Amino acid sequence: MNRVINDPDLVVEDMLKGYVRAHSDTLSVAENPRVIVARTAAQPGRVGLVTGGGSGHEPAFLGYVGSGLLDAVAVGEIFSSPTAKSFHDAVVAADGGGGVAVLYGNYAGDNMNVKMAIRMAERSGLVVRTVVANDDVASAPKTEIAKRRGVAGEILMWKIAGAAAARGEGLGEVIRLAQKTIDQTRSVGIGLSSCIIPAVGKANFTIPDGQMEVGIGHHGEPGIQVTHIRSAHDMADLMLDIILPDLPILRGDEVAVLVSGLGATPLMEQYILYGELSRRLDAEGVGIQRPFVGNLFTSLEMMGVTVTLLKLDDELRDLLAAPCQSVGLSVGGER
Amino acid sequence: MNRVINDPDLVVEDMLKGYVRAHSDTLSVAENPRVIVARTAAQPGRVGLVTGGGSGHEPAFLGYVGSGLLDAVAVGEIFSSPTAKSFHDAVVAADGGGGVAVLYGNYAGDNMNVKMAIRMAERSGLVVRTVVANDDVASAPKTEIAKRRGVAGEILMWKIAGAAAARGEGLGEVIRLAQKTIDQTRSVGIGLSSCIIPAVGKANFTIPDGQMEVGIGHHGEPGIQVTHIRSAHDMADLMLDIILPDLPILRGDEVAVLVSGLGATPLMEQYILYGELSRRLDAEGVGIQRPFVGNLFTSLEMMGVTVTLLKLDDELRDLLAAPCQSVGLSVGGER
Amino acid sequence: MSQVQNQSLPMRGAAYIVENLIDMMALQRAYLSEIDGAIGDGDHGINMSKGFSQARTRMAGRAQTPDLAAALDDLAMTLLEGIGGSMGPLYGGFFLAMSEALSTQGELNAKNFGAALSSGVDAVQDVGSAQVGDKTLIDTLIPARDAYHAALEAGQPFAAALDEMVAAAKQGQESTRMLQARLGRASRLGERSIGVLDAGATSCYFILESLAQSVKQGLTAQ
Amino acid sequence: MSQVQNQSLPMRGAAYIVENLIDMMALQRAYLSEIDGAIGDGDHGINMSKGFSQARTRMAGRAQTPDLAAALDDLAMTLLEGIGGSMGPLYGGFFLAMSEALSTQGELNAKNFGAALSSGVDAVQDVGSAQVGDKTLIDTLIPARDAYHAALEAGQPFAAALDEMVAAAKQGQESTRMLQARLGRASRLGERSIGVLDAGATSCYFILESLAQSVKQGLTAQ
Ligand SMILES: Nc1ncnc2c1ncn2[C@@H]1O[C@H](COP(=O)(O)OP(=O)(O)O)[C@@H](O)[C@H]1O
Ligand SMILES: Nc1ncnc2c1ncn2[C@@H]1O[C@H](COP(=O)(O)OP(=O)(O)O)[C@@H](O)[C@H]1O
Ligand SMILES: [Mg+2]
Ligand SMILES: [Mg+2]
Ligand SMILES: [Mg+2]
Ligand SMILES: [Mg+2]
Repeated sequence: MNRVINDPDLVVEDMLKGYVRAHSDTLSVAENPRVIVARTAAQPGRVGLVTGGGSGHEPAFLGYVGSGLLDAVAVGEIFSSPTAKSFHDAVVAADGGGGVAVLYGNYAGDNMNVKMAIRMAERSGLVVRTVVANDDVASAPKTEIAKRRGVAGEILMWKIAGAAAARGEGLGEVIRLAQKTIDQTRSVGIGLSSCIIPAVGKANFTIPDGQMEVGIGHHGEPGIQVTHIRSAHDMADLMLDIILPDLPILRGDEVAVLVSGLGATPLMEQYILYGELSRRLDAEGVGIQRPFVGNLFTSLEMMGVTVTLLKLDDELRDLLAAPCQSVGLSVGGER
Repeated sequence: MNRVINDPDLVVEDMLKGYVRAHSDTLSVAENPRVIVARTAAQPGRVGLVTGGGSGHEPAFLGYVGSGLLDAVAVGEIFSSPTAKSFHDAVVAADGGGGVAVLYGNYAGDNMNVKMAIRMAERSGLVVRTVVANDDVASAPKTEIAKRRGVAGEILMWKIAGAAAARGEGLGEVIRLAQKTIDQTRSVGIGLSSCIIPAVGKANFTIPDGQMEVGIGHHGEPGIQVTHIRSAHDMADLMLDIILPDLPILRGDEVAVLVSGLGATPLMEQYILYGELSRRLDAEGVGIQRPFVGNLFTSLEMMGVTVTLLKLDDELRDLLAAPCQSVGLSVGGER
Repeated sequence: MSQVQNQSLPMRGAAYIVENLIDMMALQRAYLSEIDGAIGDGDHGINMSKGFSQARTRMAGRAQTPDLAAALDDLAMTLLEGIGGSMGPLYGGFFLAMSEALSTQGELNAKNFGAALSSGVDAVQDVGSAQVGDKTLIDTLIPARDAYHAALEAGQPFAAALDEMVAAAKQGQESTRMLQARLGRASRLGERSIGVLDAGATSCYFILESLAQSVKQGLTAQ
Repeated sequence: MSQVQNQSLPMRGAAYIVENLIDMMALQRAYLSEIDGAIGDGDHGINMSKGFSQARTRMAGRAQTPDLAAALDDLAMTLLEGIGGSMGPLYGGFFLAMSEALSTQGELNAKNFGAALSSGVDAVQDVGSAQVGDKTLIDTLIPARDAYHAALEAGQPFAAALDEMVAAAKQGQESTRMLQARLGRASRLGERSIGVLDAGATSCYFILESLAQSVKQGLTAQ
């Protein structure tokens, strides 16, 4: 395990130290050291946007704090939900009087901590609403869609809600748009290798050489199929065969596509996969509006990729095109 | 070897297909399929900026094609120089009549191909000048500084030259600034694991578990020391002990810092390292002006990091702060 | 043994009940992690004792010794602040609800303890949505709560009702051995989760047992 | 054998000299890669034959059969277009310089072949900065060029000078066996590069040998 760390139990603290030092021009740490806040947060009347989750997914979650994106993020231990207090403090930091939207992923720990955080926030009279991302198709059948986990589709939800909040929409409208975005979003992942949490020191799952795990979760949650490794061409088809019929996404539809490496898969290969996805979407008659490719939502040094499709309409397309600036995602104004 | 590829011999072609599809709004492929050109290239009178190098370093080199950055890039096979013709065609694509600056890294193959490319370009009457990056301190002693390889410091050279060209400087001035930037830049890398070129199928060097290679090159070129792995704290000190005295960078100086992961090292760990670098630079009385942290110049799925310091003065600081937009690097105008 | 058995104890001076919980959790640290190791990630004892021991610092930081409701609030807030994952909000919610239920009370008696217990159990279910049979701490909590209230309705005194509660909690904890986990980390194992105790159900038994002991001690001591 | 030995041959119709180079390179593909495998990355034969075989397509694409200078230009441009790394620019530069030197000539003779050879060697050194003793193709080229010019100065005819060139090229190639590589990939091995032939020096010997054979064939055939 060759890592760039100090004390394995303090990797999150040490990361935050470096992160806040590096980006002190655009963000700061709250009194609670596990809460990162955009310098643009809490503008009077503007809806505040909050998320949070376990660490090890960088640039998620803290990398999406920025202008036109999130206002505050609660930071957990590696692969473990932030505390209720951290979610609460993020909500307080994001609040500018217009209410706060907590937009997070569907994991047991996050659900529970957000619930308790809201209870605490409501005691102090804050108005808080939530949207829970459940874009990971492979994590539960469509009949149990509310059980699905949230993965990289969250980024698109933050982007669209961030643009809506930036242009002054109220809490109800921001929540509607975030919910609509995630309802129109589908993701699936393929794992090619495991990863090691430094404090644990060994992988808690394995993917044998020459095999791949279709539908794997962001923490190594078991997928729906372990099979011999396929070509990028076949991976793209396999992933779209899972995603397209689920919403469904049909001929004539337009989608945003997000490809994320899980950590160790080179950017080169992410673009190879994107090429194959666009080949297949062309063949299906599905238009691609705005592709995002990169290590956008990772799992430490896991090898593998996730693919996310968001079915667009006019209002979502406009919001996706609005400018934003953050460590993880920047959309230029002039595009 | 669990990879997301089709034919291992065609990874570069397949990547380019996806890359151009994904970014067709800002760039295109030239008639030569190994040349990527910014849509903003060849503006009448503006100096054109070109680079090129082997693939496998993504987002380098092609990710730095964009506004305020490079105009055209020649793309080689994995870890192998682009052809002379590709460098030539990139020069042709970048030329807007104001001359072309080829800003590349000091590798035997690149030196030779650029030389032949210029010969070909001069036949057609183009004006071409070059700056060769040699920022990798560990690759040769200071007495043989011209032998040093170019690594992630190239990004800062492109950034500054790109800003100079964008504000309308002439070729001589762009070359002066690029040369000054690289003269004031020092880098060093630490390797923690090897990487595998898909077409080769096995690593052509090894770093044993629990060991690290200080001064390793971007293609696994041997470093100056193989030693047991250290804490991020000690890595930062070790790297700065190599970099600081070489220029030298002294108390009261201001620097830009660039930390790049080599591919598989998580962003979390890159920020841990950045925290330790800033600790040490604080202690030395060296000011940090503008940090860049991320997988900015990689070596496939190698684990490890590089650290680059650029000693700033007023003109370099201004150019570094100018806006730019590309896949690998975006600096917002409002910062 | 021959002491008078009271039916209530004053809230002031009852912070020791929380202190006993903290001491107990430190003692059970290794055992709880060992149980969690069989079908979870082996950190339940670490999570719990980390959170509980921090509560001592919070209580010590107060200008004066807190009453029971305030001490429970300290414990709840510490858990909500110090443990992420699921234990922070579940036990944090449990103790927070108990604290709120008792905050207006001058003394602890069979009735308001019963109300506080019910309110705590409701909070755990509200936060975690677990049902009996899911192999969680709910398998300890629900039968314990029901047994306590049944005893009260049957006219039993406070201390006896607490004994009924502990006995039912023990049965509930033991019942998890033959259950298949349907929630939390262990649920990923499917049938392989059958045959071992649930860590949360076990820590919950220890908590109820400690509460009962401490209250009974207070009822007797006066 | 009893045919007349001419001292020149017309540039038109001499494209076969380049075609022979291409054929030869296909034959030596495996051997050159094998040599490169000992201290390099084992691709020298692949690189060379890939580049050379593409030149055939380029020549075939012309409206009419090229003369020698044009055929050399086709080969050079193909190498500059088709092979990155170091062989493209080194051999591309070599053949481009030869082509340029011959482009104004109606016939190939001892004098302008010598000038073209010198110009090609200069290009290789200009591009690659190698010196004799660095264990590269320069170790073949320099003695070959010098032997050729010495033979001419000694009054020897074209064909004999070519023989001297080939003999010196062979010696130069063999000399690389005991050299330590100072440039290119093999230089990383330090002393471990001693004891085996250099791949580039070997391909260069084959090229000069093929050139000499083809020219001599042309001189004889008329
Ligand atoms: N939704 C839930 N409701 C109640 N208890 C739960 C729930 N999910 C998990 N648990 C309990 O959590 C316990 C595990 O706690 P712990 O090991 O501290 O956390 P983690 O599983 O995050 O490592 C399980 O033994 C189970 O009793
Ligand atoms: N600077 C140089 N000048 C002349 N020849 C060189 C130089 N560098 C390398 N070579 C030659 O290149 C040969 C290797 O070519 P090849 O295997 O095709 O390329 P690569 O080393 O990129 O795999 C070496 O055997 C050596 O003769
Ligand atoms: Mg845990
Ligand atoms: Mg656990
Ligand atoms: Mg080779
Ligand atoms: Mg090679």
